[in-house]
Amino acid sequence: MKKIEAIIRESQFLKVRDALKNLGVKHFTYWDVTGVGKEKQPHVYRGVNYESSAINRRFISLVVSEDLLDAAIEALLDSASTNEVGDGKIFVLPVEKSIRIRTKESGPSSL
Amino acid sequence: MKKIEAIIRESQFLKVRDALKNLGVKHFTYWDVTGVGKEKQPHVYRGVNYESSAINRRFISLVVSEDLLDAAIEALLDSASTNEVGDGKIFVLPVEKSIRIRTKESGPSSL
Amino acid sequence: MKKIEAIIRESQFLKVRDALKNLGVKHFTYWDVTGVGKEKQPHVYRGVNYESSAINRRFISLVVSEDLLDAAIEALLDSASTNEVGDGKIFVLPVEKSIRIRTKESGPSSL
Amino acid sequence: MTDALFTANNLWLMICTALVFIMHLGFGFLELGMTRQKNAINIFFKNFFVITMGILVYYLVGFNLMYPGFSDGSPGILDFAGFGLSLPGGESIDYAGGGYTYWTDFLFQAVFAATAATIVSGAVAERVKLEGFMIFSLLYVAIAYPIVGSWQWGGGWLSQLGFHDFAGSTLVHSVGGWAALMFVYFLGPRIGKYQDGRTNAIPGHNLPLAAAGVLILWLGWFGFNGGSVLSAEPNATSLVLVNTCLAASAGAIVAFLVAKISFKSFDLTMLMNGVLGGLVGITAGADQMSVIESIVIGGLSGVIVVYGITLLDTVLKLDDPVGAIAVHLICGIWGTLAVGLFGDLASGSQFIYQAVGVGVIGLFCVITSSIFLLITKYTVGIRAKRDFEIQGLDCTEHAMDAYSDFQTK
Amino acid sequence: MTDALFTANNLWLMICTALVFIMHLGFGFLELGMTRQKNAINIFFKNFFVITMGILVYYLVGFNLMYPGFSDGSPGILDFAGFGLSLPGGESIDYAGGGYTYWTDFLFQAVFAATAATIVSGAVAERVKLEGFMIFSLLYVAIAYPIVGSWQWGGGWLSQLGFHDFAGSTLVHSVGGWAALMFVYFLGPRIGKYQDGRTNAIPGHNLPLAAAGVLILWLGWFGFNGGSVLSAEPNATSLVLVNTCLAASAGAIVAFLVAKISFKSFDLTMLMNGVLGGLVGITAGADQMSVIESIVIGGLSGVIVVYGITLLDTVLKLDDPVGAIAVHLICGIWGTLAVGLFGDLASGSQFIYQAVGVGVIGLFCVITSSIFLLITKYTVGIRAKRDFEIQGLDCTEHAMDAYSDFQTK
Amino acid sequence: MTDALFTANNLWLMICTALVFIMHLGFGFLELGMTRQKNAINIFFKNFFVITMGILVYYLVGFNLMYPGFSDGSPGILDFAGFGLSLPGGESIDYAGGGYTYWTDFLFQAVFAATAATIVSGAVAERVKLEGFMIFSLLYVAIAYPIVGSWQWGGGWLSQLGFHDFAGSTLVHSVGGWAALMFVYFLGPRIGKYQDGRTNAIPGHNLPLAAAGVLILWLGWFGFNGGSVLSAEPNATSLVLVNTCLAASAGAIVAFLVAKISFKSFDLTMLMNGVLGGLVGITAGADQMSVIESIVIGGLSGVIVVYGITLLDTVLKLDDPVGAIAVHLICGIWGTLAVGLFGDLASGSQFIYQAVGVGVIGLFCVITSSIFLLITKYTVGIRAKRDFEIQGLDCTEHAMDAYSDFQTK
Ligand SMILES: Nc1ncnc2c1ncn2[C@@H]1O[C@H](COP(=O)(O)OP(=O)(O)O)[C@@H](O)[C@H]1O
Ligand SMILES: Nc1ncnc2c1ncn2[C@@H]1O[C@H](COP(=O)(O)OP(=O)(O)O)[C@@H](O)[C@H]1O
Ligand SMILES: Nc1ncnc2c1ncn2[C@@H]1O[C@H](COP(=O)(O)OP(=O)(O)O)[C@@H](O)[C@H]1O
Repeated sequence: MKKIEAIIRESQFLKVRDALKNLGVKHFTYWDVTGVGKEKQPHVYRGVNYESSAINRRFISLVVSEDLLDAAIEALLDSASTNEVGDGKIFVLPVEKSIRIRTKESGPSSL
Repeated sequence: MKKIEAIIRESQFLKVRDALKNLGVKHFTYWDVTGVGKEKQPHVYRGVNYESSAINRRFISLVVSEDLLDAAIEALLDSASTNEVGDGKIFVLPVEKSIRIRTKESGPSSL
Repeated sequence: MKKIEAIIRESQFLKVRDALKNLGVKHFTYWDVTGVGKEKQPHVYRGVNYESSAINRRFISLVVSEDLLDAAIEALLDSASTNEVGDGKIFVLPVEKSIRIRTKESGPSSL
Repeated sequence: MTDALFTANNLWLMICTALVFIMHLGFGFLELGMTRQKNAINIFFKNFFVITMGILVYYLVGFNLMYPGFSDGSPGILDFAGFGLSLPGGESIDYAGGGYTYWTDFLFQAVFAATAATIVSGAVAERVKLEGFMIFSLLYVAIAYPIVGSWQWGGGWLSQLGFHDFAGSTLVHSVGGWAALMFVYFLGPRIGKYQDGRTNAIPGHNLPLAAAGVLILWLGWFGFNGGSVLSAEPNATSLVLVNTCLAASAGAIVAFLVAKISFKSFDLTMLMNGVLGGLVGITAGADQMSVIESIVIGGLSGVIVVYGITLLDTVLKLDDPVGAIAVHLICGIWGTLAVGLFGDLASGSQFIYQAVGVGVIGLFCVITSSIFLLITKYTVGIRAKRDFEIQGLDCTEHAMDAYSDFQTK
Repeated sequence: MTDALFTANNLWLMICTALVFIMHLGFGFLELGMTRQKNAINIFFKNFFVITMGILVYYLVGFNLMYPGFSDGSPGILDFAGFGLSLPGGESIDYAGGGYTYWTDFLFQAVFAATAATIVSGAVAERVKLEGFMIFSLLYVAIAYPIVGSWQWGGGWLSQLGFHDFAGSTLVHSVGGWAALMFVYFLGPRIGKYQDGRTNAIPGHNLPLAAAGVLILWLGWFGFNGGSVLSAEPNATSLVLVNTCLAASAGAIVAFLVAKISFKSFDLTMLMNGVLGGLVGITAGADQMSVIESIVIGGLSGVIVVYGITLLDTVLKLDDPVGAIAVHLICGIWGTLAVGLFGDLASGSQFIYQAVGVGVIGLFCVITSSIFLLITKYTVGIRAKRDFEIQGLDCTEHAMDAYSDFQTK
Repeated sequence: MTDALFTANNLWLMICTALVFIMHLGFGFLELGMTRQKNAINIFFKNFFVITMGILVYYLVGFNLMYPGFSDGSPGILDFAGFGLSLPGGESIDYAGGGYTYWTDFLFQAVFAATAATIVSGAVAERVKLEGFMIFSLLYVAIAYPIVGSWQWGGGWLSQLGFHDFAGSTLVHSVGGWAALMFVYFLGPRIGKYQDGRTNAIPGHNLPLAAAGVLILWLGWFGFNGGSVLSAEPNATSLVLVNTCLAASAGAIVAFLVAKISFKSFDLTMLMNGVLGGLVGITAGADQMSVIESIVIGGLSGVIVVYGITLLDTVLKLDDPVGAIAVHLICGIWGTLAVGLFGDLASGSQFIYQAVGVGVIGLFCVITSSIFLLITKYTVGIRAKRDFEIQGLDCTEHAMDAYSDFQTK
């Protein structure tokens, strides 16, 4: 099992969700984060112009079985991209164990 | 050392916190996330009925030493469960290093 | 590649950000979390005094290449510390893969 | 009485009606801010229900139950002038000595009536079953509130006795407060409020809006007390406003100092309750007091409200999320008794009249509340399901989130 | 007419002006709360623009276009008394029979005018191009609103015909509502609102503030309807206020019951729209109705608004985030027609006058709106860029976040 | 003078008092919204303190220091009519020529006094030590504000000179603004505001509530300026309201256009400050100006406020989170001088009187503020501990969170 952490634009979220759904990924978790990166956003507040490199992003955390991994990454890459600076990143981390709380079953079937 | 990521119902949080406390786990971190999964919540807004599969969840991040791992998982499984769809998941990830910022000590004693 | 998870005080965030910047770390992601730990905060609400062990913290997630790891940890330890209980923790996790969504390039160059 | 004076008087009462109306926003904000986010929709739903149902029911039965026109020699306990409203006929200027018209009278009284029910709403928040609350508040506004009102403002036995309650420390605030007390007693505390003998704080989710609510309530009190002069007579109305504002200010300053000494922090919630306590406290005697007496009454209300809240919350373990019982019931009683101790009417016998009024009305409210609560409990029920309470009433009863899509940057 | 009565009358109108003014906060909160967070700055920017531009433009041309003083025998369709304002001279007490001064007249009318434009603002929220909205609303307040107004309140052909619209169910609310309808039609729905034939809900981000907005609007209606008596005459004003409040209450209760039955939940948004529907519905005839008729009109508005919103939203697929079209246009039409069905004027011929007014004004508004929209569309454009809409108008048009630094604890 | 006219006049003043009172909610929302979340409780605590303390202190000493009744031939600089209040006796209708009663006079003036202190509150937000702020504002309301007031409104030397300040561009707004300036100067900027010569923006956490605050302030100005006529005289009051609203509107439109040109974005905060600048600007001469002159004064205020904020913020490096100094001090000075340039009084000598007033009052305020600040600094201190400021004053001084349990969905 692998954990995919994808940091994406909020505005691409619906596309990403649908792409994952089409792939059969029915479970994932997300939250809103602030991303510091190359993309900058112009801001004005009471006459002070400033560029903020802190941009709203959505963080998707998704644990998948080995065999779904590549397809999931593919789907994410496609749906999250706008080809402009700031599209975000995907990281893959190893997962040692997964348990469904309700049934206590563990392993890939619990995903 | 292992990192436990538990995605639980907000309403079970106090039980979970107490269970961890009883176990001697004094440190952990949590935040609120949105979970997409099997549980659906009925919604009505201005006369439009819809089912949302995006449910409020609480994400617990907890790094424990190897020897506490099983007990911690046990405690989480017990306290987080309501036996209804939507109880959430527990994932275990490897951790290579842990450092306490204040004392700079690292390893299990820093947890 | 390694993932650094640092749980720090919000009030140290600007120092941490600048320390990372000086190191050449241009990308990271953060969000606000609640930390349960040794630090307690006194609270009063409508005449009820209580101590809350749930404290606002900032969670920094940062993926770095092997060679930057130690410098990044050093920078974090320095900038995040106030030497008082509650300074937080740093955890290091293995990362297997990293992909930049825009360019689809992967590996250390994508960080 | 000239047309012009009649016009000015009536105009004042209409404005006061608008000011009392907007108190419902004040109550709404206060309750909203001092409860948890998961019940925010429920809070406003209850508040909207109370003001709209209140006006309708007061139209249907309340007004004519409260102002039945007791005939001479009547004991002045219960009478009813029939359903609905109809212009009494004749020159309106004679209706109330040129103070206001029949319609103004009704509307001013109607927004008062709704206030009594709103007081209950705050105390039972976060766990009451919506249908149960609706039925109870309907019964209370339709029956209990106007009957008590008829005893005094309707010219009944209490007014004949010599009881004095200028703008309703007892007739509105305590009447609401008693119902709140009984309802809270029947309901029990919110899950998690009391554990192993410990009292947990359950902080509200939006204190800035709660604070805004208090300022709006204070604004409303310009109309609540100012309008209770029942004309725009310059000296009476303006003295009442001065007394009202000084009492509120004294309540605030004293409450925050008491709280600072007792709890070692600058407790905004206590300061806010001090304002409200001062306002409720001066309501019974705002027309009778000198300015200095108003400050004393308001200041003591500030003490009472701080200890009252603590007493209810931690000793009696009556869980009242917004402090409605301490503010409206306890300060209401204090303000009513104060009319026997301070001001132009102060005297031993007056104090007894005041105490009789407080006692009898209290008894009546406790009994009627209990009856209505039992009826409600054994029909639709009064307490939300445990699950609903834990998840929050917004998503379970209303299928709606108060702040969907709210994001932090 | 004594000085005192003149003073009291004028004073009432000034207060009513202030109350109508604060409706702009009500509209602002309502729109804010029922839209997404990413457009919150944009919402308030539009609202501030409308009220400030509205007053200035109404000063510059609107007032003299709406009250041109049609000469005898004029067809009463279009006339203009010149740019700007100047005191007509002579004793002011004669200006309007002692009801109010020239200046009060202007300001009261000016805040009304801005209201019509604000109605549009809510319907087009979250996707309209700011410059386009500004130009359209400027043209509409400067030209369309006052011309329609001149036909009735300015003494033009509609008033000569016998049309009755007390405080503007048609002249303000429908006029705003027609523009909202046309603008929404030209704009199209927000991205994501309709997908594959499905209607998606796009929940607002701050329903408590939306609810507060509704209470503030109701408060404003005390001035909107109360001031439309154009004097402080005690009976007329107070009856109008009673009718207004009863209609709002009935609208609320009926709307929430209808929604409960139809959608199986206690829908706060529908209850709120019921209040507003009742208020708009009674606006045309608040001076003509008995209290019971007001309740009926308000209650039916409650039914109409619930089904009206559903009809527009899911059948006609007109995306109106706040329900402005159902509330202001549909209930405005209903209220105007109701004057022919209920109350002192009810008669077949009156119903026809009402229908003629509704129809001709509707046609005029549809045509002028379309012209203004076409002008706007082909100059600055009316729809925000797709990217801007997705990211939110706050950061793209205003380079600002509404809640920077807001954190959850 | 009839009873009816007296009643109407007094009634107007009471309503204006209520409107000025609710400005404190406006100030509260504005400050809250333009500062960070971690200080939200502290903001409202300060605001509640100022209004309640202000009323009490004005009762205790302020009123009799401001209206001492200078005897004939007195230089009109300083006099005191004793502690507390007492009805002067005799027929009240004679008290102020039938304009209002003694009590109304007091309360109207008291809510004005509190306003001056609230202006300071915004400028020093997020870093002031609570106790220090309390002591300073107490001294300022008790001593500085009423002494300045006595020079003009109390019939002192400035009024004898011919200085004109209708509703307090200088006497209220600049007096508050000078104290704000000195306090900010003594305090220094918030941590992080200026770094390596750069000016950082510290965005507020709730701009929608800030915007609501501005609309509420505008509403309050109906009473602030309208009440300053000191009677309900129809023409004078209504012209004042028209001038007030036109100036606010012009300020808004000009400010947003200037900001759009200078900063290339539709800056809501500047538009809001334009409204406030226009209101402050017209306050000194709202009774003297024609409508067109009001628009000019308001519009220029819009220019002044935008550049004033930028000047203070980025050039002078005076950190004023809400822009209070630019709005109240700079526009206050501008408005006062404008009385010498525009309107019925305009003349060279009038301009000199205005300049003298501005100058002498400025000097007096700077000196007294400095003294009070030094006293405060070396007793309880004026600046919050560095740690407290970083963590936020809410959890350190108040042990409370403003939005506990606020969650994002
Ligand atoms: N090494 C990293 N660790 C953690 N988060 C990262 C890292 N690199 C990028 N991110 C996240 O991805 C977001 C997008 O990166 P950015 O450089 O703006 O775009 P691009 O990938 O197109 O160059 C950043 O805002 C940040 O949140
Ligand atoms: N593979 C996964 N990756 C990330 N989050 C997951 C995954 N599986 C489940 N979750 C989280 O757990 C929550 C509960 O899952 P759900 O299917 O609703 O319950 P159950 O486990 O009872 O079937 C989901 O809402 C989601 O947040
Ligand atoms: N084992 C852990 N797993 C997850 N989070 C932790 C862990 N240990 C500490 N934390 C986080 O670090 C924060 C600081 O810890 P605390 O004990 O208060 O400080 P100190 O490190 O100075 O003893 C905690 O509030 C918690 O959020």
